[in-house]
Amino acid sequence: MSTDPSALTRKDFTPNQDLRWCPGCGDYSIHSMLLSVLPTMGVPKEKIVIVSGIGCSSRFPYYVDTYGFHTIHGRAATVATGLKAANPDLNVWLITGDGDGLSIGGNHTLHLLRRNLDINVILFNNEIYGLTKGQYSPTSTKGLKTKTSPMGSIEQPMRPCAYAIGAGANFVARTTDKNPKHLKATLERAAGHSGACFIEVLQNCVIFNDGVHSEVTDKDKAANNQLVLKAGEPLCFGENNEKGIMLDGFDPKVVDVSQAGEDNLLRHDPTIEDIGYASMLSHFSLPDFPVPMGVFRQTDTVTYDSMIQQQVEVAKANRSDNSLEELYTGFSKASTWEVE
Amino acid sequence: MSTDPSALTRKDFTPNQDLRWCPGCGDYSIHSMLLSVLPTMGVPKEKIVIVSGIGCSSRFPYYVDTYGFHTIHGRAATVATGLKAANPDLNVWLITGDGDGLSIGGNHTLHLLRRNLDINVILFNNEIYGLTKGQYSPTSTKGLKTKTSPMGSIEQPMRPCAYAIGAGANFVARTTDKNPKHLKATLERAAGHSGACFIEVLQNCVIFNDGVHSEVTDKDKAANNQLVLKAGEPLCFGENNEKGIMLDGFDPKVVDVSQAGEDNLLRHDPTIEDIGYASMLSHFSLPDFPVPMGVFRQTDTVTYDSMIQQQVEVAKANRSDNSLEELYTGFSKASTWEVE
Amino acid sequence: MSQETVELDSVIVRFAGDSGDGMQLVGSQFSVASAIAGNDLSTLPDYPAEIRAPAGTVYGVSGFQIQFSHGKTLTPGDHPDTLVAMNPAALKTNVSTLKAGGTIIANADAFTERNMSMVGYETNPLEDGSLEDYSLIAVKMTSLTVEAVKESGLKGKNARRCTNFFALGLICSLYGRPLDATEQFIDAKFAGKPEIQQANTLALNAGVAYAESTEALSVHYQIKPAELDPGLYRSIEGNKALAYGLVTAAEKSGLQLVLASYPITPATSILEELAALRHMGVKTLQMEDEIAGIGAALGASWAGSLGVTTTSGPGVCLKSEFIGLALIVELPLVIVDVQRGGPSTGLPTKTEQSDLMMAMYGRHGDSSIPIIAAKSPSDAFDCAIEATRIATKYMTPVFLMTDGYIANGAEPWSIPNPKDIPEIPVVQHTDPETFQPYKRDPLTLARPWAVPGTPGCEHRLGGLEKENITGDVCTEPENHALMTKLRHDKVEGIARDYPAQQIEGVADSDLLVVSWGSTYGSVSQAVEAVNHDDTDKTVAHVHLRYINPLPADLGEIIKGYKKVIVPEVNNGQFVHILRDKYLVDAQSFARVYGRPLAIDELRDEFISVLSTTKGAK
Amino acid sequence: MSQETVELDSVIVRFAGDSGDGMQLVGSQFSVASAIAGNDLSTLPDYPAEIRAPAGTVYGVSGFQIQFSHGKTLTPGDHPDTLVAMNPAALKTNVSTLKAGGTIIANADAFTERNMSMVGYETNPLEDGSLEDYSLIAVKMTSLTVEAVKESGLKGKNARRCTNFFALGLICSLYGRPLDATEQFIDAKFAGKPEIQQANTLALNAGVAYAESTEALSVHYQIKPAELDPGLYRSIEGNKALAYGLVTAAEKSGLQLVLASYPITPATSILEELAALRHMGVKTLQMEDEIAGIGAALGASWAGSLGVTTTSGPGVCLKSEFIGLALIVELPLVIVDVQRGGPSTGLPTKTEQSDLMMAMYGRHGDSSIPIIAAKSPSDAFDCAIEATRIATKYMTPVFLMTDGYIANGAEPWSIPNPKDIPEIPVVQHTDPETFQPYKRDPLTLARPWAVPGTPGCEHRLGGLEKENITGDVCTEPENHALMTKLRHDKVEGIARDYPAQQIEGVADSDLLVVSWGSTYGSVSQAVEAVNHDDTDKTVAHVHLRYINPLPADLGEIIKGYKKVIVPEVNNGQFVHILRDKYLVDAQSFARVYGRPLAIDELRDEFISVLSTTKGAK
Ligand SMILES: Cc1ncc(C[n+]2csc(CCOP(=O)(O)OP(=O)(O)O)c2C)c(N)n1
Ligand SMILES: Cc1ncc(C[n+]2csc(CCOP(=O)(O)OP(=O)(O)O)c2C)c(N)n1
Ligand code: SF4
Ligand code: SF4
Ligand SMILES: [Mg+2]
Ligand SMILES: [Mg+2]
Repeated sequence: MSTDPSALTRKDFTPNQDLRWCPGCGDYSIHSMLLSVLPTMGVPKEKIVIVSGIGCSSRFPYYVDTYGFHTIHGRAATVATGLKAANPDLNVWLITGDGDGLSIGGNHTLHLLRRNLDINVILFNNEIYGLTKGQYSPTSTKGLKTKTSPMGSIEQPMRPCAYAIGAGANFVARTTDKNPKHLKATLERAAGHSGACFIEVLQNCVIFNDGVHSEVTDKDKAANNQLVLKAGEPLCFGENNEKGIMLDGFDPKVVDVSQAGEDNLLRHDPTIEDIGYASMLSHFSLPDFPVPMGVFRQTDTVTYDSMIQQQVEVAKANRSDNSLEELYTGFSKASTWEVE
Repeated sequence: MSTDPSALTRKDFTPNQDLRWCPGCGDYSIHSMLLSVLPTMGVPKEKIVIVSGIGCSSRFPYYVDTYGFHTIHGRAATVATGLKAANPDLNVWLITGDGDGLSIGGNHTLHLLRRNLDINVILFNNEIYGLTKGQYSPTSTKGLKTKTSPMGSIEQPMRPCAYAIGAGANFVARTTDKNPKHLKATLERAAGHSGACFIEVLQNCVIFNDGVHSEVTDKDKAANNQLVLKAGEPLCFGENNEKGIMLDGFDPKVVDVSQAGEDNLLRHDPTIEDIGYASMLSHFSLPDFPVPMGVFRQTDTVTYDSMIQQQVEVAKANRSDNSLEELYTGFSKASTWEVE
Repeated sequence: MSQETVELDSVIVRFAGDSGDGMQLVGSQFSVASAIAGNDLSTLPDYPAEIRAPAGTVYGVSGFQIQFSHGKTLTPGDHPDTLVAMNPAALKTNVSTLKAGGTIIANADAFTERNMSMVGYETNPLEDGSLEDYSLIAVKMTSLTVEAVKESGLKGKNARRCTNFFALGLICSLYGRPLDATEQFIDAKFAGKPEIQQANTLALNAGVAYAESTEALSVHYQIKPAELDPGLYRSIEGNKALAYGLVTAAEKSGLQLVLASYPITPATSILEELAALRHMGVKTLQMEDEIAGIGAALGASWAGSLGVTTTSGPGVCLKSEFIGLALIVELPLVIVDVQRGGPSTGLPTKTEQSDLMMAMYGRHGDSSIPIIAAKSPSDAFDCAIEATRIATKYMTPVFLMTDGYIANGAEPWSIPNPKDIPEIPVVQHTDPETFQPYKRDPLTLARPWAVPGTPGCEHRLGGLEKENITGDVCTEPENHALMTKLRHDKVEGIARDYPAQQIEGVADSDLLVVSWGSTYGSVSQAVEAVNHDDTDKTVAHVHLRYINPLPADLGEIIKGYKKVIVPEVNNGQFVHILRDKYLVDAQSFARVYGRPLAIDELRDEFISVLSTTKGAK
Repeated sequence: MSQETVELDSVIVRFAGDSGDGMQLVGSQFSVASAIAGNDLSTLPDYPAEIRAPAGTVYGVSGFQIQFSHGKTLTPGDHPDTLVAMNPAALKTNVSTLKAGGTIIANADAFTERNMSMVGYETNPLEDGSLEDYSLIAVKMTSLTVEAVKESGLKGKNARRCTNFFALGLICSLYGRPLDATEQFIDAKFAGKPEIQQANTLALNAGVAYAESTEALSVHYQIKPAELDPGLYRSIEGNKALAYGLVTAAEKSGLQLVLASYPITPATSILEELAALRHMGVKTLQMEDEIAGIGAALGASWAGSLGVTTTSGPGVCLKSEFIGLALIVELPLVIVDVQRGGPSTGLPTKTEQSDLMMAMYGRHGDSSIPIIAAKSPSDAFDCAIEATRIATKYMTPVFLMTDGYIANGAEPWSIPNPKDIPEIPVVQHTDPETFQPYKRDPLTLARPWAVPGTPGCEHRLGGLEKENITGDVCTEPENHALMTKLRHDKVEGIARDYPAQQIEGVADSDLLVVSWGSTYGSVSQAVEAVNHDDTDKTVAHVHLRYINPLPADLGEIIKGYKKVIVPEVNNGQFVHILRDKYLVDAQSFARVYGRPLAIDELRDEFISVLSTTKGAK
C-alpha cells in the first residue's frame, strides 16, 4: 500500500547513518535543502529515487532514506534512464559532480537531457575532483594549480549551463550551496517541471578548492557579482540594482541603469524557444559579467518516458495479435508448415 | 627529408585502392573536396594525418594516401588528442559521423573541442547509422521510422552546432555535400584556423536515409531554406535575398527585408565572444527558420597542444635539475642516506 | 522437354552475387520454400563488411549458403553442390569451395569485359574451359529477366533488378521447391507498387520456365521431406529466436521486458526485432553506447523489469565495468554476446567464438558470472528463457553467448505451444518487516528483489562492498572475505539445477569431444561420420550449454576418456577452462576461418587422433 | 631520569588517528627517519574511503604501519609492537591486531565522553583496566602540545593541529630516530608560514622531551642499521618508483614520455608524480575518462612517443576495447593496473590482486597480451623499465600489474646509477623503400614502427583484420588464421628474453610455493620461517615477475614438487593459469582481507600442507 504523501516530513527522509562529508563541505547545505523539498512534492516516499555516480557528491543516496543507487563513475544517467523508462511513475533525482557528470559522464548526462527524461539532475560543481583528493576538473579555471596541473591547468573550462543548453535541455538553472533559500526555491522549480531538469549548484569544497566560488557567493559580493534571474524582470544587479544588461547588436554589455533606462534592459524570459538568450546568459562570467543565478531556460516538451509508455499503450490498443502463439509465427502463418 | 609542400597535388593523396562507399553516397563529395584542400595547405604530406572512428564516414582514412588511423567506435578524438599533444607539428583531421561523434563519442568530441586541440573535426551528419544499416541516430528527427523505431523515434534530436558551441568550440561551421564549392571553402577556413574546428556536413545516405536533407540542399530549395552566413553582411535569404532575420527582444524572427529595412537586420559576426548569437543560429531549423550555412563562430584562443609544449619548454628552461640522478633523490638529498 | 527427376538425400546450394543483387533475399526465400517442402535445413548468410561496395568487386560479394536434407541437418555444409554465381566476382570468390564436379549456374550477362577484368579474369571463365571440372550452366539471366518483365512496364535498371527472382525461380524449379510462399512474399513486400510486384512475379516464373525447358537442366532433383517430429514448423534465425525467447521469458516470469542496447553487427537485429513488439509490452531503448545500454538495462532491472542488453565483443568490453556493478548489487540481468571475429573491430561480419574467456574473466575483482551458450539458431530461444530463469532465480547477471553464425543462420523450428513452457516463478519482496537487502535465500543464496515503489522497503544499493545481510557499505576485511565467498558460492550453486549431461556418439570410446556453442552441428556430424564409417573407430561427444558453472557430472565423464578434444572457432579458449578445472590433457582443435568448423576437417582430426591413441594408455 | 636502552632486531609501529590528524604525514616522516637511521623497512598506509569523515568516527580512522629492522624487511608486518592511538576510534579499530603484550601510546585528551560514546566505549578504556594485557601509556598529547607551542603564538585549533608532531617526536625518541630530516621537512613545508613552522618544531621537540623525561617511557629502544649493500638509499613508495622507472625508460629509449590517464585510487599519484616532471620532458594528459586515457596514450605511441596509461581495476574495464585495438595495430603501450579491492567500486582504498584474470583475458577476440607484475615498491621501478623494453621491442601493449599495497607502501631503495641501467634500443622505421606496415622482424615478429611525419612511410592502421605484410584491410579466412597465430606467437616469443627462474628457500623440498606480485614479501618471510624453524620441514619458493607468457623453465620446476601452493590476495586466480598450463594440482591459498597476506597464516598453511604430504607420493 502506497504511503500518504501529505503526511511526509523531512524526518521521513533523514537517514539513520552519519553524513560523511568533510566538516564544512557545501554538500551539507544541498542535502539539507533537498531533504526539505522531497516531502513537499506530494509524491509517496517509496516512489522517490535517488541515483548517483561516484564522487563525494555521489555519496548522496546513502544520506536520504528512500530508494537509492550509488552506481559507477559517470554512468548514473544511464541507470536513471532505464529506471524511469521502465517505470515512469517514479520520481527520480540524479546527483552528480563536475567530474562524474561532465568529465567521464559528460555524454550520458547530455543524452539524458536531450531525450528529456523526466529526471532532475543536480550537478555539484566544486570545480575539482574531491573524492580523489584534488585534481582539476573540466570546470576548473584555466591556470588552476592542482596536483595534476602543477604549472596550471591548460584546459578551457566547460560552462555546465552552456553545455546543458547545447545538449538541448529544456530546464537549466544555477544556484549555490551558500544561498539555501535560492537553492531550495530552485529545487522546487525543478520538482515542479515535467521533463529533464539540469541544475548546476556552485558548491564549495573546503578541502581541495576552498573559496573557489567566493567571488560569486560571498555575502558581501553577491549583489555585485550575481545576476539573479526573475522571469519578466529586467536583468539588473548591484547593491541597488543600479547595473543592468543591454544588447549592443548581439553583444551583451553591462550598463548603468540610470543612464541606459530600465526599459532598454533585457528582460528575463526563460521560455524563449530559441536557445540564443539562455546561451548568452550561460556564457556570463566574472569579471566582465555577473554570474546568473536562477532558471535560465524552461520550456515544455513531452518526456521520453511518457512517450515510450504511450507507444506501448497505443500499440497494445491497436493490435490484438499479441499472444506468444502469434509471435512465434511472425504474426502470419505464411512461412509455417505442418509436419503430421 | 621532409617533402616539399608546394609541389603537392591532389594526386599525392589519391589512394591506390577503391573507395567503398555506396554509389551515390554523399561521402564521395566530401572526400573529393578534402582531397583538393589538403595539397594547398602548405603542409608536407607526411605531416598530414587522418583519424577516424567507426562508421561509413570513418572509413575515410583508407581513402587518403597519407598517415591514417581507423580507430574504434567513438574514440577517434582521444587518439587524435594524444597524437597531437605528443607531436604538435602534425596537421590532424578527424573524420566522424553523427553516431560515432555524437552518440558513443559525444563526450570525447566535446572535450577535444573544449580543450581546443588544433584539430579539424568533420562530422558527416546523415542522421542515421549507415554502417549498421539504418537505425536512427542522435540527430534523427523525432518521429523518424527506422528499424529500431518502427513507431517513430521519440528522441529530441541533437543539434550538432549547438552542442559544439555549448562545449566551448571556438570554430563552428556547417556545410553540405551537395554544395562542393561551399564545402571546400569551409574546409579551407578550418584549415586556416588555429585551434579545434567543428564542421557539420549535411550528408546524404542514399541507402538508409535518402533525401533527409533535401529540403535544405536541393538546388531549387536552397535559396529559401538556407541562410548563408557571410561575416559583416546582414542575415538575408530567399531567391532575391528578400527575407531577413531580426530580433524582437531576444526572439529571432523572419522578416520581409523591404518592410523591415536592411539596416535593422542582424549582421553576421562570427567573432562575438559571447555564445548567444552563434547559439541562436545553431537553433534555427525548418520550417520556421532557414538553415544557416557557413561559419557560425570563429574566435581565437591558444591551443592545448601548444600550451603543453610550452609548459615543457618553460619548465626545461627554468629548471636545470633534470637528470635521472636528481630525479631519483626527489631533487633533494634531504631524504637519502649513504650505506658504506 | 523430357525431364528426369533424381532423388537426393541432401543438397548444398550457395547463392553469390553483388551486395546489390539481392542474394540474401533469394537465400532466405529459398530457405522458406525448402522448409515448406518439409526438409530439414541449415543456412549461413555471408555478408561483406561494406554496405554496398562498388559493383563487381570481390569484396562486395554477398553470399548465402543452405543445406537442405531428408535427414537431420545441423550445418549449412562444407562444400556446395551448386553455386549460383551472379557475376564474375561471385564466381571467383566461391568456386574453390564447390564440391568436386559440382554445378555452377552463372549469369552469363554479368560476365562483361569490365566485370571480369575487375576481378582479374583475363579470359571468360564461362568459355575458356577453366571450369571444365564442374558442370557449368551459363544463363543469360539479365536479358531473360528484362524480356520476361516487359509486360509489367518495368524497364532498364528497374527491370534488371528483378534478376534475383529469376535465379530463385530457376533454382526452385531445379530442386522442386514450392513457389507459393515466395509469391505471397512478393505480394506483401511490394503491396503498394503493383508494377514491381508484377515484374518480380514474372521474373520468378520465367526462371521456372527456363529450368523446365532447358536441355542443360533436364535433370531435376527431389529431396524427400525430413522426418521431423509432428508439429507446426517455421524457419528461424538465431537472433529472431533469441528475441522470441526473451519475450516468452518476460511473459512466463510476469515481468516487463526492457531491452537497452546499442546497434552492433551481428547483434543489431535482436534490438530491431524487439523494437517492433511494443504491442506485446516490450520496451526497447536504443541508447547512446554500450555502456549506456547495460546501465539502462540494469536500471530497468532495479525497477523490477527484466533488463536485457544485447551486443557483440567490442560492446562487451565496454559493458564490463557495469557487469561488475550488476554482480555486486545482485540484480537480474541478461547480457547477450553475439560473437564475431576479433580482436578489436576484427572481422565484424564473420563468426567466431572468441569472447568466451572475456565472458568468464573480463572484469576486475573476483567476479564470477553464470554463462550459457546456444548451440543453434532455435536453441537461442530456449537459452534466452534459461538465462532469464537463472538471472531471476539467483539474482545475478547472466551471459548468454551466441555468434554470427547462430544469429544469421536459420533452421526449422518446431514452434512450441506456449502453454508447454514452464512458468518462471519470480517473487518481488514487498514485506517491510522481513526485508533486509542482503538477507539471502538459504538455498539459492539469492538476495531479495525489492523494487523502487514498494512501500517500506527503501534501501540503498551501490558498487562499494556491502555488509552481509544489511547491505550497508562495509570495509571490514572479514565481511569482504565473506561476501566474496558468498558471491562465488551463489554462482557455483546454479549447477544444482542442471540436467545430467548427455553423451552423444558412442559413449564407450577412447576419444571424447567436448564442444560448446555453435560448433554443435559440425561436431555432431563429424562424430557421426566417424562412428558410421567402415572402420571400428568411435567417438563420444558431450556438448555443453552451461559454461559457468560447469556441470557437476562433467568431471567424471571427462576423466573417463583417454583423449579429449575441444573444437572451437577461436584460438583455443574453452579448452583452458577444462584443463584448469579437471587437470585433464584436453587438446584444442582451433580454427579461426570466420565460418563454422568444417565437418571433414573435424572428422579427419578425430580419426588421426584415434589412430595414435589405439593401444596407448 | 635514568634511561635504559634495549636493542631490538625489528619493530612494528602503527600510527592511527582521525583522517584529519595527520597520521600519514607522521608515518611517512617516521619512515624517512628510520631509513636514515639505516634500517631496512616496509610501510603500509591505510586510508579511509572518505576524505575527512566526521571527526571521531570509526570509519574515519587513518592508519600507517611500519616495520623497521636490522635484518631484511619485506613486509610491514602482521602485528604491531606499538600502537599510537590518537583517539578512541583509532584504539578501537586497531587494538585487536596488536601483538600480545604490545605497547599502546594513546592521546588521553582525545578520550572524551563524546568521542568514546561515538565508538561505543561505555567506560574509558585507558582507565577501566580493559587494556591490562598491554603496556598502556596514556599521554595528554593535545594539552602538552598546546602548552609547548605557546611561544610561537599559535592558539586554539591551530595549536592543537600540531599534536601529530608531538606524537612523532615522542616515538622518534623512543626508537632513537634522528630528527634532522623532519625538521628540514617542517622548514620546507611551512616555508611561508613562520608561526606554523615554529610551532610544529616546538611540538616535535616537546614530544622528544616528554619521551626522555617520563617514567613510563624509561626504556628506549635501539635498532641497529640493516646490512644493506653499500650505496645511496632513500625510502620510496611504489607509485613514485614506477613513475621514476617510466621516466628512466623514456630516457633510455630516447622516447618522449606521454602519460594519459584519469585519476583513480590508488593509481592517481603516478599521474601526479609525472605531472610535476615537465622539466624532464614528460607530458601528462589528464583525460576525461579512462577510455580517453588509453586512447590518447595510443595516439601518442603512434606519434612515436612512449605512450603510457595508468589506472586501477574499474579503469581497466573501460580500457579493454582499446587494448584490443592496440593489440591489432601492434603499437607499444604500457598499461599500469594498480589493483584495488573488487568487484565493482569494491574497496577502493584496500589492496587486492584480483585483476589478474582480467589482464589475461579481459578483451573480446583472441588477444594475448604480455603481463608483468612488480613484487615490491622499488621493484615497480625495474618493472616499468622492463615493460617499456617489451613494449618497444615487440611492438605490443604490455600490462604492468601492481596494487594498492605496492603503490602506497614504502621501502628503502638503493638508488641506481643511471649509467648502469641498460639502454632500450628503439628503432623507428624511416626508409620508404623497405617499409611494409606488417612486415615483421623474423626473430621478434615485431612489425616496424613508422611514425606520422616520416616522409614516404605513409600508411593506414585500424582495428579491422589486416593483411599480413601489407597491413591492408583483409577479410580472407586464411589470412585471419595466420594473423591470429602471428599475434599469439609474437607474445609467446617474449619468454626467450627471460632470465632463468630462481628457486628461493630450500629447492629440495616437497612443497613449492608459487607467488606473483606484492605477495613476495609475506611469502618469502613465511617460507623462511618454515625453513628456519626447528622442524625438518622445508619449502621451495618461486616468485614470478612474468605472468604472460610464462617462463619456459617454469613447467620443469613446478612438475618437480609433490605439492604446489599459490598464495594470492584474491579468490584464486593465478592458480588457474598454472593448472591449465601445467596440469599440476596446484592449490590456492586465497585471502581477500584488503591487506597483504599474514606471514603467520602462510607459515601455518605451509606446515599443515607439509604435514599431510610426508610419506605421500
Ligand atoms: C571508472 C572510474 N574512474 C575513476 C574513478 C575515481 N574517481 C572517483 S570520484 C572521481 C571524481 C569525482 O569528481 P566529482 O564528480 O567532481 O565529485 P566530487 O568528489 O568533487 O564531489 C574520480 C576520478 C572511479 N571511481 N571510477
Ligand atoms: C563499440 C562499438 N559499438 C558499436 C559498433 C557498431 N557500429 C559501427 S558504426 C556505427 C554507427 C555509425 O553511425 P555514424 O557514425 O553516423 O556513421 P555512418 O555509418 O552513418 O557514416 C555503429 C553503431 C561498433 N563498431 N563498435
Ligand atoms: S573533499 Fe571537498 S567535496 Fe569532498 S566531502 Fe570534502 S569538502 Fe566536500
Ligand atoms: S550506407 Fe549510406 S552513408 Fe553508408 S556508404 Fe552507403 S550511402 Fe553512404
Ligand atoms: Mg567535483
Ligand atoms: Mg551517420
